[in-house]
Amino acid sequence: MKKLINGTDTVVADALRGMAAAHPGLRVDIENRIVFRASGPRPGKVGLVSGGGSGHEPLHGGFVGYGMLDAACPGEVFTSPVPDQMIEATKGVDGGAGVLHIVKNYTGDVLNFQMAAELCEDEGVEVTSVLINDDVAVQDSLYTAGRRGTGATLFVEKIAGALAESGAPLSEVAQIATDVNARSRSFGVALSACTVPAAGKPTFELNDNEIELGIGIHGEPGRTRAPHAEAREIVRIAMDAINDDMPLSGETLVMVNGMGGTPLLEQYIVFAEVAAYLAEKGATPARSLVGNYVTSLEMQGFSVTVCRLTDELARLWDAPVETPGLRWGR
Amino acid sequence: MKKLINGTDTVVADALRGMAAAHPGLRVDIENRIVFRASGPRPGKVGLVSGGGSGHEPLHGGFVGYGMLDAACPGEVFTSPVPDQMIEATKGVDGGAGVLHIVKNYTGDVLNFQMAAELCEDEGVEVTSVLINDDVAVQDSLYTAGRRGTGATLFVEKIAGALAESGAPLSEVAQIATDVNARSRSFGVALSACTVPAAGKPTFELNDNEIELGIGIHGEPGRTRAPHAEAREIVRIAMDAINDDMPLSGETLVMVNGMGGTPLLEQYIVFAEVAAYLAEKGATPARSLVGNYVTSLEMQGFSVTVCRLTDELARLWDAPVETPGLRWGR
Amino acid sequence: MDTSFFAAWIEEIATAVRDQKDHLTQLDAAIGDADHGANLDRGFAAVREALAASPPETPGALFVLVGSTLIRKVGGASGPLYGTVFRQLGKTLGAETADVALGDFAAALDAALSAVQKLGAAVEGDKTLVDALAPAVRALTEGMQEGPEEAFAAAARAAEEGAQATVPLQARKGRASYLGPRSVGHEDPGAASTALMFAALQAAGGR
Amino acid sequence: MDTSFFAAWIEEIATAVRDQKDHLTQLDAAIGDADHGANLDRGFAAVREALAASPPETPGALFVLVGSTLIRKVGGASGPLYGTVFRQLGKTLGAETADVALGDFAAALDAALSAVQKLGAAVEGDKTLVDALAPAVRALTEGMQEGPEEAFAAAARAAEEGAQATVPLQARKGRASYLGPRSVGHEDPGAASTALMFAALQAAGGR
Ligand SMILES: Nc1ncnc2c1ncn2[C@@H]1O[C@H](COP(=O)(O)OP(=O)(O)O)[C@@H](O)[C@H]1O
Ligand SMILES: Nc1ncnc2c1ncn2[C@@H]1O[C@H](COP(=O)(O)OP(=O)(O)O)[C@@H](O)[C@H]1O
Ligand SMILES: [Mg+2]
Ligand SMILES: [Mg+2]
Ligand SMILES: [Mg+2]
Ligand SMILES: [Mg+2]
Repeated sequence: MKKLINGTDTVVADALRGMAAAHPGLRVDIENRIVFRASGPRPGKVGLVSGGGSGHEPLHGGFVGYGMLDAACPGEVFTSPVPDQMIEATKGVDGGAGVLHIVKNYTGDVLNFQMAAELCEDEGVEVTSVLINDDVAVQDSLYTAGRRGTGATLFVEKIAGALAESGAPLSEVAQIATDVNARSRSFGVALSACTVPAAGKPTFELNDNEIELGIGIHGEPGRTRAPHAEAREIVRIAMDAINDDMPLSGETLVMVNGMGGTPLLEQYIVFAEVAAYLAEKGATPARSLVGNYVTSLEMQGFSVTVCRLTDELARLWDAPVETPGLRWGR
Repeated sequence: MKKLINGTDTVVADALRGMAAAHPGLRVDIENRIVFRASGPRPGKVGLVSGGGSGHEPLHGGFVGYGMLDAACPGEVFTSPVPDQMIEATKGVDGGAGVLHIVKNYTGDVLNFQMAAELCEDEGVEVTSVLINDDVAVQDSLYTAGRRGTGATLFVEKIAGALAESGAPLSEVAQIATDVNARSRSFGVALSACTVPAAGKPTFELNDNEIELGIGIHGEPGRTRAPHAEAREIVRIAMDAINDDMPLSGETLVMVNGMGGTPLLEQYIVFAEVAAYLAEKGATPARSLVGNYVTSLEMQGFSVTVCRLTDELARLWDAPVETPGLRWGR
Repeated sequence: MDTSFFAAWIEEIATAVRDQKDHLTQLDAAIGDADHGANLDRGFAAVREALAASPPETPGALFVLVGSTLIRKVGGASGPLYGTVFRQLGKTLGAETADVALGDFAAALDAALSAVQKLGAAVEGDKTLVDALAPAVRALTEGMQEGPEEAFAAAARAAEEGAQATVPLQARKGRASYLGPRSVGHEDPGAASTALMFAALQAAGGR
Repeated sequence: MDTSFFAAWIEEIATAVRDQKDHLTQLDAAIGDADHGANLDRGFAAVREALAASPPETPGALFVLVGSTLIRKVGGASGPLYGTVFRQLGKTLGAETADVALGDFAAALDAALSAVQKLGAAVEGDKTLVDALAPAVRALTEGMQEGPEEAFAAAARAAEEGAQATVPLQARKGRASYLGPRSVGHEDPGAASTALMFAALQAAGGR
């Protein structure tokens, strides 16, 4: 394992020191592992808190700032944070209008956020949680833990964040978060595994001519292994999985997301194929992102996330945002 | 070699299709391989043209837009573009105030841009070229091709771009570009090699406990091979090399740049050490970037670039910019 | 069984987790996200510190502290789940009782099993730690009349068998369920760590 | 030597470049950026097309077209450098001459050498294509009196020896110079491709 770290125990704390030094717009509580907006809570604004394991950067800490999150709780690498962090974050961002927890659907995230929410309610902070589960690679049935939350998390954080910024009440902010999630689907592909620092070796081994289809964002193997193929074919597999689950049409918000080790050059090649696929279906990438947004350490691969837009969602997507990972309009 | 491509011959064209589909603010001439601003040249504004081999994304195409470049010419992977592209780009962005060529110091880039500039002058377009050579890993002497241009290219494109946007004449824009380059230094480190698609295998092999110090951005080996060490120690080697060449003090603009395969998590760890080093020297990272900006395909590693700021440079850095790779203020 | 007995158990667990950390992580790498060993090791290291900082007076207080510490320090799925197991154990035993009868311990373990099943909604056969915990609780309850040593040995055996029996199962809960049929053929890391906890109980009881 | 002779030479080069593409790229991987083979192959494929599209009437026109095409299609350092070699060759021969005497060819090659040295500022010993080109031009000039076959063979030998002689050198020009002393022990890719071009000349002459 070759990583730019000082030791496997200090990975998250050291990275938070870096975030603190790089971003004056953030207040990073390194001790308690919380990334806040430096400006503090705004009275009357719904607070947005998210969090999850580290290793997905810029998610979530990189999306704290005007128009998106109010705080993020980073856990250990690929390990959901603990309730203490979430409670501290929730109390720290409460401007009196309640707090939305944006929770990716993983057993650990769900259980820890659930415990935190209960304790926050006990302390008089109103909390609503929204569960993100956009990954079509997982069957949503009684026989699984349900669909994972992946790329749609960013869409929800951006769009719900914009609505919260406008002063909307918690119920509306939660509703739009739920809507965005419901209108979004993702599918991920890995060309290589990644190595959790504390584990010291890759989570799986792939031959030179194999890829993993239907991966999540925790370095886990996918649903199936397949022969490596042209970008065009791989994209078709991913997009078919999405389209089968949610027929694509009209204006969409599309993200081609690098998993951490994929050159932007290749991500653009993937995006070209995604755009061609959408055109085939009579859909358009009316808004788009190409880059590393929801990563799995240094994994090579990509995920594609599509959200069927409405005028309101497009307007909220376009609204100003000022975070380390996403910025426009200010 | 496992890459998200359709074939080694179509890498650059396919990626340009993706850029065209993703960025309505760009006009991508796929046939001639030029990325323009969609808005076209602005009369009276100095045009900025850069270019170089592909594989360094978002450099340069991702820095085309308001406040930065007017056009970029991508060559084949790691191969400088040809004069035809540069001529076409130069004529296409000329608003009557002349055009600045921002050229990274590599024999290929220099020779091709030189031929292009001569032909442009023949056709009546005033061209000034500025050479970027910030890489302290290379001895600048009669016995080398001179220092390479790396991370400072982004600083030059941003700052000269901001000045050009304000309507400054070509001589001033060229002068500030020269100044920024003169005040900037870089050093790069690789943890792994990368694979040029057409070559099919990595440019070098590193053992599990080795790193390359003083690499450029073309997948080439560095000046020396060293044992892998803690991030803190590696950063010290890089920063010492910079500080020995240009003693650090005062306000600086700092970029910790991922080479393409390094997780942002690790880049922040590196940035934390860079900030600590600067503090030791009585310098501050008054402005900073952490992320993948000037990459070498999927190489693992980083480079650090430092520019000693003046008030004017800071002001121009802060000026609005709207490109796929760098955006703020609008 | 008094506080120091249970403290010795927890100490045995902490040691075993440290020893088996890489093994547990590798099990998790195969069908999860390669952190189970690191998670539990971080948790039990914190538990050790917490117990040393303010040694609890009763078994009930001890288990509540262990459980809360796991919840506060582990994260992931196993933090709340194992946290709940120990907290429920403590809550059922109560903060007052200084000496715990074997029957009361078995009943408290059963309550802990129910609590973790309520929280995680897993049933036996879902390929989770429940597959080791449930048979262990049953074996301990059944083996009670033969005394603690026998009962603990039976529980340890049952937990280990339960863990092994997860190998051919397809996961229906937790991260491994994402793999669908590919989860078959691997031991569940949480079941493995539960087995290790009952082996530690047997070791503590054999002293 | 007429246009078709030189067209055959260029064809030999294109074939040899295609065959040696990976080899040239691997030489470049060791001390450069792993694109020299791909660069030249792209260039000579374009040259083939250009020659087929509008076959030049004279050797001079042919070489100018070859050179311009390389400049327009190759990029990198080798594009302008080799482009200049062939363009200068063509310009020196002139657009009119239909049949080129060996002496005129040698003189034109010498002019091409000067042009590429002027452009790239490399001298012999800098570990560049000049280290193969310069001795080849000398050998060809010296071997002239023994006729083209002998002269070409001598040039090919000299170019190959020049290329081999780059192995122990430390690079002072081009990308390999960044490596400092680590460039020692590797053959320069540009020198290798120049050697291949003179081997192609010998082959064309031997037909
Ligand atoms: N719903 C559940 N009920 C009971 N146990 C579960 C459940 N989900 C997961 N587990 C257990 O948790 C273990 C994984 O723990 P760990 O790796 O620490 O957390 P994470 O899955 O969040 O990375 C699994 O092996 C399984 O035994
Ligand atoms: N200044 C120069 N003068 C002559 N030849 C040079 C010079 N610089 C580089 N070369 C030649 O160019 C070759 C590299 O060509 P190529 O790999 O195609 O271009 P690049 O270095 O731009 O990737 C070197 O091996 C060397 O022979
Ligand atoms: Mg985990
Ligand atoms: Mg090159
Ligand atoms: Mg796990
Ligand atoms: Mg090269």
